[in-house]
Amino acid sequence: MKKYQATLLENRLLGPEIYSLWVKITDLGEVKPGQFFEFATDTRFLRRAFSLSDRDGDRLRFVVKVVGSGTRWLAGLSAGSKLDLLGPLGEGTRMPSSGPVMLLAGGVGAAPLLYLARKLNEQRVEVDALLAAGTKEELILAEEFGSLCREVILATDDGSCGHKGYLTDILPTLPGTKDIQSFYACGPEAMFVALKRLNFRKPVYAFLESRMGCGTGLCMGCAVRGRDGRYRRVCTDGPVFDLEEIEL
Amino acid sequence: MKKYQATLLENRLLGPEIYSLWVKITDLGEVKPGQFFEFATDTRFLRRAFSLSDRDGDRLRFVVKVVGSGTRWLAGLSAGSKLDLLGPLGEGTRMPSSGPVMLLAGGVGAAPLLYLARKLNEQRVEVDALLAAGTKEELILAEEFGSLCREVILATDDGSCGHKGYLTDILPTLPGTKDIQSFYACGPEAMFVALKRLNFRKPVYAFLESRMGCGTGLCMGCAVRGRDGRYRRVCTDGPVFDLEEIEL
Amino acid sequence: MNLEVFLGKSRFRNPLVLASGTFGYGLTYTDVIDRVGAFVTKGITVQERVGNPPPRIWDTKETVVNSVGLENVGLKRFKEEILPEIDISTPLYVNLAGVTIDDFRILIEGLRDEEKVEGFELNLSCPNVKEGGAALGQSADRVRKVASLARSLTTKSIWVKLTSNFCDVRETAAAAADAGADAVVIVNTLNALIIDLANRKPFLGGGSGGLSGPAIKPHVLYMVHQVSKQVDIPVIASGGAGCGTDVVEYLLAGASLVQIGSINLVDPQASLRILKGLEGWLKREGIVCVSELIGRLEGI
Amino acid sequence: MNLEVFLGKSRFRNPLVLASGTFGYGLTYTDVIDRVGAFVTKGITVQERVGNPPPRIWDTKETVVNSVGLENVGLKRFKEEILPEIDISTPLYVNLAGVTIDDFRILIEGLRDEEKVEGFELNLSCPNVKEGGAALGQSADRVRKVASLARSLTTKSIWVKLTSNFCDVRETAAAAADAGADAVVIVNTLNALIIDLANRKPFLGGGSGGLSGPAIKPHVLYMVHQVSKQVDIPVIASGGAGCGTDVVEYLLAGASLVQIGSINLVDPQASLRILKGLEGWLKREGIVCVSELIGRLEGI
Ligand SMILES: Cc1cc2nc3c(=O)[nH]c(=O)nc-3n(C[C@H](O)[C@H](O)[C@H](O)COP(=O)(O)OP(=O)(O)OC[C@H]3O[C@@H](n4cnc5c(N)ncnc54)[C@H](O)[C@@H]3O)c2cc1C
Ligand SMILES: Cc1cc2nc3c(=O)[nH]c(=O)nc-3n(C[C@H](O)[C@H](O)[C@H](O)COP(=O)(O)OP(=O)(O)OC[C@H]3O[C@@H](n4cnc5c(N)ncnc54)[C@H](O)[C@@H]3O)c2cc1C
Ligand SMILES: Cc1cc2nc3c(=O)[nH]c(=O)nc-3n(C[C@H](O)[C@H](O)[C@H](O)COP(=O)(O)O)c2cc1C
Ligand SMILES: Cc1cc2nc3c(=O)[nH]c(=O)nc-3n(C[C@H](O)[C@H](O)[C@H](O)COP(=O)(O)O)c2cc1C
Ligand code: FES
Ligand code: FES
Repeated sequence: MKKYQATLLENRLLGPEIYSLWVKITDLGEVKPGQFFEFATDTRFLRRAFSLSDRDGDRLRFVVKVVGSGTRWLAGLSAGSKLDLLGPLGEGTRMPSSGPVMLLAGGVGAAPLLYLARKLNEQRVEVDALLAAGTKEELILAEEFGSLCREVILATDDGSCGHKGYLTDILPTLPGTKDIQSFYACGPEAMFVALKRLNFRKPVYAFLESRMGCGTGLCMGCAVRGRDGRYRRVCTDGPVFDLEEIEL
Repeated sequence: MKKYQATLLENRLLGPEIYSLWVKITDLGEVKPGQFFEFATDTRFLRRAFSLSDRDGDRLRFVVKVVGSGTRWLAGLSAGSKLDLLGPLGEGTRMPSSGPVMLLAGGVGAAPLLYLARKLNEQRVEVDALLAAGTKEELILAEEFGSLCREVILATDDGSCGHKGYLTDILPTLPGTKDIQSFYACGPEAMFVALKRLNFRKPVYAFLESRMGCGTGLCMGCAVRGRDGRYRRVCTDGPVFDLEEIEL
Repeated sequence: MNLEVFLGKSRFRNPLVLASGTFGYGLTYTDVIDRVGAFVTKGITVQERVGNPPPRIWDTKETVVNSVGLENVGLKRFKEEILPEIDISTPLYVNLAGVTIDDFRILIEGLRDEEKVEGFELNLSCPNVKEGGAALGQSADRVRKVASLARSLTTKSIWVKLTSNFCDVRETAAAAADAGADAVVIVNTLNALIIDLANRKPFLGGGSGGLSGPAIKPHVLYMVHQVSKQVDIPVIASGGAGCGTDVVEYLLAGASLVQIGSINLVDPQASLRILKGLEGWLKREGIVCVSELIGRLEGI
Repeated sequence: MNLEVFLGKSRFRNPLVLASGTFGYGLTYTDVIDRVGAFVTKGITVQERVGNPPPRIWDTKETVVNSVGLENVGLKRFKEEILPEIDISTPLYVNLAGVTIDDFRILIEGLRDEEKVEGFELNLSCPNVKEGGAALGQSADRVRKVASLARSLTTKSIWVKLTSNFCDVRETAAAAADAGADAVVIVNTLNALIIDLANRKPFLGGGSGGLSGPAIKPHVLYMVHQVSKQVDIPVIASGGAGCGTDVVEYLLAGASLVQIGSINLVDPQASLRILKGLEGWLKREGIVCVSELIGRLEGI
């Protein structure tokens, strides 16, 4: 973990209220999939967390969905702006020993999974992706996943693109899921709840979010309840958890 | 008084930490010299007050000296930015019935006097200006005064331009001040104190500043003590006062 | 949509109240005053007060600290010069700032027969010099005494504006209720000190000041909720309200009226914007009577 | 330049203290801990506590509201699992969070023989269920009892961390001083309520929370100044400090040490930046000993 002065290289609208930011950081070491950075904003005291979505040397990509004043501020920045970042934070996710694996993305949840897809690709682990979103416009990064995955399946709630229905409705109907060794999922809480109910025999790794204080393990602000009744810290114990381990 | 959405047309460095802002406001009525506008900023709860420095139809000029976070924020804005303004505020200054008058500017105090010079010019009242500042670089708006005044005398504390010395040292040495009917002064408090000591037989109108709350007469935040021991409100009783009337 | 709120026999056209010290004496911006539920004057003292030396104001992004020092014309001039000039259709509350209990007697006797005055807001936050610098409002006993005296002197509405500094405002509120006050106002500004480092002395001319503005809202919201559970008389909230939903939050937490203070300094028409925001929210939520919201916070 | 501060017999390499709950147990970022004057652990309770349900944090530009609910491993695991792992060169203070007076006895008896523990910070802000939800720290009597008990049980340093909610912190501070505490900490977070309007219920999982951050600094500065005039023992400030000059302001107002809290959440290395700022200021002002500043505010 270090503090970085980053430069915003590009800020582009990706979908409704969804922005793609490329920033430049020098002297950054290895980042694991699932790790995140904490961005200082002008509107809030605490930093805001964003997962690394892609990387090309010292160019890092983040995908930001506007949900409040911090994200609104980030969305409004133009190229050349300076950013104050802390990271990489979190344990990140364990990499699978063997494939194929499947990525399950709900909406902007696609963001951290893209970087995972790239890493899996580098390690020659076969990877499929099921990208779901409310509407066609909200389906993001499909092309990028396309270049990294064996197969990319699209789904929208309203059927405007790909299968029609929720991700967890489509998933059981897919033929190729039998040989999948593990699943990596990121999306809204409701998606995790439904995934849990599907009761896979294979591990499902959930990329969680939570309102964070520090992001560095100091404040116990980012609690998610474990099956044992104790809370885990999303920031340093996660943000990726075995879906079995946590209570939703 | 009205609330305006103004557009910043130009923001230009005028001197060390001094900026010239041209903004566009539509539907603005008459503004009297000495009147000011209250600018909302992103860094402070309360607005910041700036005197009108010049006007060309719906284009208004303000001169801003950076002294804290609000002025720093204003200085950093680029053309096209939107500004939230309240104004015009204050009584402004009484116009003289006859000239010649002399304007006494200390540093950024030149700002409101320029607009007064323009108005005097329109009313064909003869006007001289004595512009003083710390250094040559801090002497601002001399050219603009030149085009409106009978005579412009320059002075700097370090002698890097014009007379060397404080404004109040130069003033008594000037030959042409005998026929001046009234003086209009704007500058730091120390300048007013020294002016008072010079004890002119002619009225001196002082353009005052003070830390303001509302700028609209509601809060009694902007007090300046009168000779009678009671406080005046700089915002609605001023911001221009007869130097005789106030205690410094 | 019905924005009316009743406090006992008193009717307010909506729950917004212009807070003392942030809207002058009611002689300007009367178009705004005429649209809110009530207007409270700057604090009036027995004798005219010139107030504190400048600077009197300091701010950050979310706070204001003021040290006006109760500059006001005093009872006599208020009656003779100001009151006759006030021309508003909105209930007029006079904020009375007494240092001693007797001050309150003088102030109320001086104004109780004025038809224009709908009620009094007793400002119990002025330091009482006799009792060693503590404000009357810091002891439940003294609050009871002042409120009882006020009650015995007039049938006009009596609001008791309390302080949360160095005391238990739940106790002082209960004392005010006991004594027959019509409402308690929660709460006056928090004591605050700003330091001028270059000179190692207080920055504000008055030494210390009072903290207000959006940053204190969560704290005042908590106090309003606690006090409203504690006392049977209406609670009036004062602290950081700046938009329509802030008003809703205060109503849910138990307030019957919500004072609009510091935000008036940013825009004298802020109340109109807040009112619009409130109406918009009610409409979206399908709420017909604003008074239905009072105290309806769930799960706590 | 001498940044040392002495509180009685205890020496601190500089006046910065990492505040309870904002720097974990002292197992991480030890390079930062080793540069400040003292480190205070997260609050430890007798029994392990899982803490409040999320969300636990809310913020604005200048405030944080937290409702962690004292999640901690409890006395036994702290002693057996955490304490042996702590490896710092900085005085270690354990924040003790008791609900009853007896809790404090158990906590102190459990830890008083630990060499690694330099002292205790008694957190008197937990609501006492027996006495009807009031925290021990809200009554001077109860503060005196807890502090006296603590004093009788150990010769280690005892800091009493007080609350300003619904009480007179000058009185409770005086009681702590009377009872033999080594210092009082002014002050824990201000009670705060955040409302989730869509659901008309509290936003934070724990119901209410505690307000901290830069916005409360002027208020806490005032209290620190008042308390330091009132009591003879050292005062430790806690509230919104975020830069070197904030530390100087607190020292001038009468604090001997200054806790660094919420800002650690923004950057775990904030203390190092603050320290640098403090050193820079001292250098510019030509001040050789930081302790010279304590209580040197003029004109008030
Ligand atoms: C590890 C991690 C990784 C993340 N990665 C990404 C990513 O890659 N891309 C991305 O877009 N996001 C990501 N997030 C989420 C992102 O951090 C948040 O969206 C962001 O912090 C929101 O900040 P804000 O200031 O814009 O919104 P805030 O104003 O803080 O609001 C956030 C949400 O809380 C709700 N809320 C706030 N206050 C209240 C209240 N009083 N009552 C009810 N609800 C309230 C708001 O409605 C809103 O939905 C990640 C989060 C974590 C923890
Ligand atoms: C009627 C009127 C007209 C004006 N016209 C102009 C104009 O045309 N051009 C112009 O440049 N300015 C003008 N001003 C002044 C301008 O309003 C101020 O410079 C501005 O408000 C400063 O805002 P800020 O946020 O940048 O500074 P702030 O941060 O508010 O600081 C302002 C000053 O106060 C001091 N200060 C703040 N806090 C403390 C503290 N704790 N201890 C000690 N000192 C402190 C600062 O050092 C600084 O010098 C005018 C003022 C008035 C009242
Ligand atoms: C400039 C100013 C002057 C004030 N004067 C008074 C006053 O005379 N009497 C009083 O009872 N309260 C006074 N107050 C307190 C306000 O009425 C209000 O209770 C307080 O500011 C908290 O609300 P807010 O956060 O909405 O401003 C004053 C507040 C400010 C900002
Ligand atoms: C996330 C968080 C957790 C806290 N936990 C504790 C705690 O366990 N015990 C305690 O005495 N104070 C606790 N506090 C209070 C701080 O130690 C500090 O006194 C307070 O936040 C005010 O200082 P600040 O404004 O610098 O944060 C906590 C504060 C925060 C923000
Ligand atoms: S956000 Fe602070 S511990 Fe996770
Ligand atoms: S600034 Fe409020 S009365 Fe002048």
